[in-house]
Amino acid sequence: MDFNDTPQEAEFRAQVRAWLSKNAKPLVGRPTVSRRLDSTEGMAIAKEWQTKKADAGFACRHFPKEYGGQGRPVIETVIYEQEEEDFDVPSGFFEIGLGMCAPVLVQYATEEQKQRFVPPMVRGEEVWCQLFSEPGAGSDLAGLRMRAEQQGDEWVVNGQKVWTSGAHYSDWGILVTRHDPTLAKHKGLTFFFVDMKSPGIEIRPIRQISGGSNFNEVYFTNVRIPDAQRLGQVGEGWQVSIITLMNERLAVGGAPPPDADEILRLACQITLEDGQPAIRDTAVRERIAEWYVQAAGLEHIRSRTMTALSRGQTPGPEASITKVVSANKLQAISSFGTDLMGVAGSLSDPATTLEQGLFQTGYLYAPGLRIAGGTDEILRNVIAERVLGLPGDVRVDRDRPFNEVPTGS
Amino acid sequence: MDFNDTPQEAEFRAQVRAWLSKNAKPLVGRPTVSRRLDSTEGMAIAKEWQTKKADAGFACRHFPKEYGGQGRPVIETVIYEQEEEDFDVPSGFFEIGLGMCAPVLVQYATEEQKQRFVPPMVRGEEVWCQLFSEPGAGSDLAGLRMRAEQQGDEWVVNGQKVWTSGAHYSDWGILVTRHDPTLAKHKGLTFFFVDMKSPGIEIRPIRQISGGSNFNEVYFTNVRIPDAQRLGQVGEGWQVSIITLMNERLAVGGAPPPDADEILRLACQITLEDGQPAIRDTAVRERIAEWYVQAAGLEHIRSRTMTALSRGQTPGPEASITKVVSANKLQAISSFGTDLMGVAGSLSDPATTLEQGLFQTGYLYAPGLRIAGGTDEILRNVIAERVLGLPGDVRVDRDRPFNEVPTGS
Amino acid sequence: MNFDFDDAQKALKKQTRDMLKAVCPPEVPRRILEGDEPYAEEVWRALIDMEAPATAIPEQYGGIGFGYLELCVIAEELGRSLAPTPFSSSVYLATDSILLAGSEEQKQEHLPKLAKGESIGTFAYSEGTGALTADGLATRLASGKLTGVKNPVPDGDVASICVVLAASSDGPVLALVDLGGEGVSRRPVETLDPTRSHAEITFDGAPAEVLGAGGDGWALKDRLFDRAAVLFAMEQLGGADACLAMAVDYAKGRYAFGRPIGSFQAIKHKLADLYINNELARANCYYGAWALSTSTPEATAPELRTAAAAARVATIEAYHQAAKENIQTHGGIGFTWESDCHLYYRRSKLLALALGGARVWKNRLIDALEASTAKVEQRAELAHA
Amino acid sequence: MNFDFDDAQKALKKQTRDMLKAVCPPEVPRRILEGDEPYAEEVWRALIDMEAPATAIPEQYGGIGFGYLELCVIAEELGRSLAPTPFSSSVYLATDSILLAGSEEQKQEHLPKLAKGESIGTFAYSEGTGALTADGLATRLASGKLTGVKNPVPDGDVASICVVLAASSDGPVLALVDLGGEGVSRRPVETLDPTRSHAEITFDGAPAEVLGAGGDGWALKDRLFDRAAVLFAMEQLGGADACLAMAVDYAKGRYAFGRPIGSFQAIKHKLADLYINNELARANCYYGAWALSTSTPEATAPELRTAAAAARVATIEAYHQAAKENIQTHGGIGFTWESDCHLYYRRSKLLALALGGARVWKNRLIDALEASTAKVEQRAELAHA
Repeated sequence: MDFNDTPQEAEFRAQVRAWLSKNAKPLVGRPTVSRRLDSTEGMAIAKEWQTKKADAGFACRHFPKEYGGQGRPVIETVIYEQEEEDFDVPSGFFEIGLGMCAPVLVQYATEEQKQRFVPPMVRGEEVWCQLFSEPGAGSDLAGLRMRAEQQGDEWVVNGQKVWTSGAHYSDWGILVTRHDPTLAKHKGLTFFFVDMKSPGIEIRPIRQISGGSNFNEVYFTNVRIPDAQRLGQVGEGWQVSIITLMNERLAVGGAPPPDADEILRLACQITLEDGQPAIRDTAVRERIAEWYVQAAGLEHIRSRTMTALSRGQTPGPEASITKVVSANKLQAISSFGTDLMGVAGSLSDPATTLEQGLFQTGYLYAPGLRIAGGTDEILRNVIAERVLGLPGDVRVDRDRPFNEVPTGS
Repeated sequence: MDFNDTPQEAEFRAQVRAWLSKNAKPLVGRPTVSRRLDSTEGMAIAKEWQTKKADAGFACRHFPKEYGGQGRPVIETVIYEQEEEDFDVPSGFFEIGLGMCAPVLVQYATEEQKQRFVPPMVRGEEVWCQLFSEPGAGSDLAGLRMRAEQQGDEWVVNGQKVWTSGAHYSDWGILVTRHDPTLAKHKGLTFFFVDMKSPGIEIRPIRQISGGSNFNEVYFTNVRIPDAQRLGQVGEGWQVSIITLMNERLAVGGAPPPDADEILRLACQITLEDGQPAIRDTAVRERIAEWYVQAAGLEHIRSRTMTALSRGQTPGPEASITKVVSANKLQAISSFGTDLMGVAGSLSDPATTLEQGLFQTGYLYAPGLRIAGGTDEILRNVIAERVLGLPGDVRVDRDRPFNEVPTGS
Repeated sequence: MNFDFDDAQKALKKQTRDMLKAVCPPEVPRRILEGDEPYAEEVWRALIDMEAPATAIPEQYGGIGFGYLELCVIAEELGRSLAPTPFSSSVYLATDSILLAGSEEQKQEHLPKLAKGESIGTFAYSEGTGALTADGLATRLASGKLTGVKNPVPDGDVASICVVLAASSDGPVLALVDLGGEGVSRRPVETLDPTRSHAEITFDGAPAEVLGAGGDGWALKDRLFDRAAVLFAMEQLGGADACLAMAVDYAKGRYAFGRPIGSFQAIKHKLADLYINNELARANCYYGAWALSTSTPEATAPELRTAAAAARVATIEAYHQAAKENIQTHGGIGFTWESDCHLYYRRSKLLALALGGARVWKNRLIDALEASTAKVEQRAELAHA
Repeated sequence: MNFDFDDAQKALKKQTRDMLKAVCPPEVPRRILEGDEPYAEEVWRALIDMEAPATAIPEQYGGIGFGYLELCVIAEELGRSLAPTPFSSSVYLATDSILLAGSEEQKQEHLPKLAKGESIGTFAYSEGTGALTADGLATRLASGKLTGVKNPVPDGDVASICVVLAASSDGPVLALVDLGGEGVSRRPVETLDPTRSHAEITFDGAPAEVLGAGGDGWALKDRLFDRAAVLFAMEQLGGADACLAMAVDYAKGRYAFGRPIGSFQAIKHKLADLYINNELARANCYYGAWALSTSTPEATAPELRTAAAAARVATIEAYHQAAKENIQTHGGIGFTWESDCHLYYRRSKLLALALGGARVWKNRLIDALEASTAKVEQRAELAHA
């Protein structure tokens, strides 16, 4: 065992660090460069930074050269991202495009389309989003209803998508639709990419519990999409979506703070009824120990993923484990932190609350994290069926025409 | 609200107490009169006590007079049982007969049969057992395979039952069989009562983790049962079984100690690393508080059941709640108790272990309690479907001939 | 054995429930959440019209002289409806502290106004982050003047009178202050549950009188909190029930994979567990209600201290689980602002922290059990005999 | 980054696993459970034949000079197979304590015998129910004689030498005793896991020599336990994996309601949660193994203390959950004596209590984290800057 880079990795990491030190400020506390997805100013800064990265050859190094990458092993991309975390740079705008849209284009688009769309994405000149979920199709994505009807060499699309991150600032989006409701659920789907500025697309932000609006509802009314923008065959939409979701699973990472470090720090600052700091209270100590062990476990699991990547292997189910554990840990730690603060734990003004309201924010943010990008329940199914090989549930929706599947309405 | 008896109840309770004080010793610590179900000596003592109770009119007072009872409200039976708990008397031999077999006889047997069988049961002269579960039919009772074939006015029964408490000392048993495997699962069942001394019945005790053998395997080889001992119509076996199981649910009570009182007591006796009694340790205190709240909740739920009974109403799903909570609480408290004892918590000799090895015993006894008489999982289904009205699971075993239902073998 | 509310109490419960259904649908707490009103005037008015604040106040002080069981059934319904009113501050805390410790004059002066809702009262104890201790009180009462800062004070921005836990030369006391008077400044503060208003109150030599004969204010606070704990627990129970009902309805109507999600054991067993939590909480709450109903300002029932702590511990956990798993059951829609799920999630946390959180009540419960250790010891001897 | 065992270590793991599959199927621990043998002679012999006890002993002391990563993979397989042998006592505790603290002579005398299994060693610390403390030790070493009672001592009935944690005029020391010598009497004691033998050892003036230069025996014990914790955790990880594998197999093959029970979410999610626990435990164990492998008797790696505690906390929980839910997944058959489920359920408890239970290791973990508080503090300042 050896937690060090290989010589080549070490050398590359050094290059990255040198370049970052020259071009960015080290991160102190929270990022000062806005990461809010609804900030147009933040967007401008982010685009500039992404272009700079691309010019220096640090953007998507694992992409083929002809599509704006460097054709290098993915470990270099990971190393770059690790190093970037220590710097005060923007993020959160291009992940979906580069992580989910680009791969599906590379696999299914024409050579011409790849040349046209991937490089601008890598350079941050064009932003992409993903239009999959619908009000009636969340965990059960294949239950989607957005209708696509072919008219000549165009498709006319009607329906609603939801939970679309960044739809309002995206130039393009990937889209899965139902071209034939009389076919079986998974057989009647067709996949496209669409110009988000097309007539008939209306975007409404969704406000979350936490007050933020990272997601949108997207309404399609007679939106026309050229058949040339179809990815995969007509009826192949499910297979194309699955591949995209696989990439999402890899992308979905851990949770934001507070984590074990933050609750430990809080417990050192708070005095309990006995006049001692909370960290001297065994009930508090044992809870924190349990969270630390989970956090350390996830960190070491990341090291195992790194090991696989550095060997050119594809990682296993680590991402599913990480998401289930970290989202629930965030909710538990946030709630516990507010409890430790006593009656005043309900005070939510960051300006006057310990740790800048981190625990109160986490309390409101955690519920969404247990749901978005795969619910606890779906991820447990994934682990049980794909990793442990347990049999799937009984299906009543698979082998009949989609429009005859019970919907309750 | 009022936790006192009604005047009539109070008067009856006084009678009971007077009689018990005259005829039994108050309970001090654990019962000295053996409750082990495999002790023939214990059985003799138990029968004698049951007869004495019956002569005094305190056995099954809620049964009709003509069947050995007193035709009194069930609350009087409950009051008697409550009072009896404070005395050092035998128990554990007649519950199944009186709680499950007698009611089904009263509902389905001929008048002659009721006269013949119920009173001796009430007087403890004859002991009954219940033959339901099979190796392939536990949670899924209706999956049972024991075959009954009619020959003239007799039935010939072959197959195996399992988890039969007291089969080895029982005179009679109630039995559910499959008379036609080509009918749908729940339609091909027929219910009987059988003489446990019949030729072809072989009984083997099952040893549990805890070392005890409260259960038996019962093998039937060409056992002949007169058609006159059929309860309900041919094919009505499922309905008859359900009624019996309802009675079981009411009978299934809480768990044996250790409970909150015992772990609290243990925590007062053990000194931790800091030289303080464990009960001063906040981690210990919080755990015990949580168990106390569960225990108190169950106790108050019993009071609500009492209230219903005392009003002549039938209780709700309390028994299911009580079983799930108390079995899991027993497992958690037992495990925690051994942990509190430190490395020596593994020592299991009652003679030299704190609390006479109660926690070590509980640790080994608890797993069975979470399974026998309805697993955690089945009871949650019951609560979700019967109480909350949630829809049942998808069924693939219901609407096809039983012998075509997948079995994996 | 009659461990149940009587018919009149059940009728009162139904009346309160129907009234709140009509006057306080979820749109009302949402309006308060999103708007600037400190509380829902019309709901508070409706409670006054049904004489709810007067429930447990003796008739000679302008009350209607019902008992605490009646107040408990009202509390359960208030919790269920998320009613955004100063009821808990004014009734469970201010009114009850005056009933507990007030002098005859103080009772005569304040209780009738509190009973009619002409005056809103509250109780100020928290002094910001951290534990509250008898010798750690920074707010002081000296020669009739109160000085210090209390934060957060529930309904502190709208209350007219306030009972303040303060230090004094004789140790902790409960001091009664007119919040309209001099030396009092208040600043609304934002909490995780904006449907209930809170304030930071700064006392700068505010005129204040000791409540009643004074005496050990800390012990008084404990007795007050034991009584209030039952009433807060009843509100939490109502909230937990509302969450479970919401989750069950959704699980029956929402389809995925061609079947109601409530037919999946992942959801089904989750909801069964919430039901079990709620029933354990209900049993502890109703027992606490009984213990409270058999207590008087003069004499606390021996069962109250344990029962109140148990009720709080059970309902804090039950409401927390029900509120967060209700969101989870709703999936995507559950964490949107438009869904009502978060109204309960916010309230569950606010009520969990009130009067001190689970940690405090668990330790208080064990203290109470240790106090009755004699009993335990004795049993132990028996067991070993 | 190479957080993985190398090919040789993987080969050793497979070799050990195959050997134990052949020599130590479940019938073997069951035979020990039900019979009078203290341990499975043939399994112990097989381990000696593959030089397992010699794994981490330097060649100059008769070992084969592998590292602790090799010992860790062997430990994981021993845990998986429930091997009923004195391996953990003799290798993780006795051998390692001599390597840690023994004098050159003591190493020369004892390590070769331990390496070849000619001598079985153990370590005696527990003195019955309750916590072990530096100033609470009743067993005393005075002028070369040991007096006191240790109970339970794992393999105390079969070991030939024993390292004893004892009080002395210079404070706690580790004393080396020949259990075959005078002044030693032993009595086998029954534990929850009869597949591993234990004894109460009474020392009545038994000749004993201090291990090495002596010094702070309590600190030595802590260092020894940090190292042993990783190896015990590896055994627990192997056991937890075996339970999950058993449960998964059963859930695939057992049908109810016309379908495999593994297709019900109640079972499916239960097993997914066990898998998650095991993976978190594995990650912590392997990290602990690395930290142990980079430590020497002279210098402990800075990461070891935290890593060892984390590995123990994770595996105690993972094995406990896996063992008890494996029984639950098996249903009725699961709690019968004939099923192998209880062999793991018993072992999981025995190993959970060894070296002090979860409570002790959680507190030790926080102590270690507090020691590195400087780091945390610093981050805090940054976060507030």
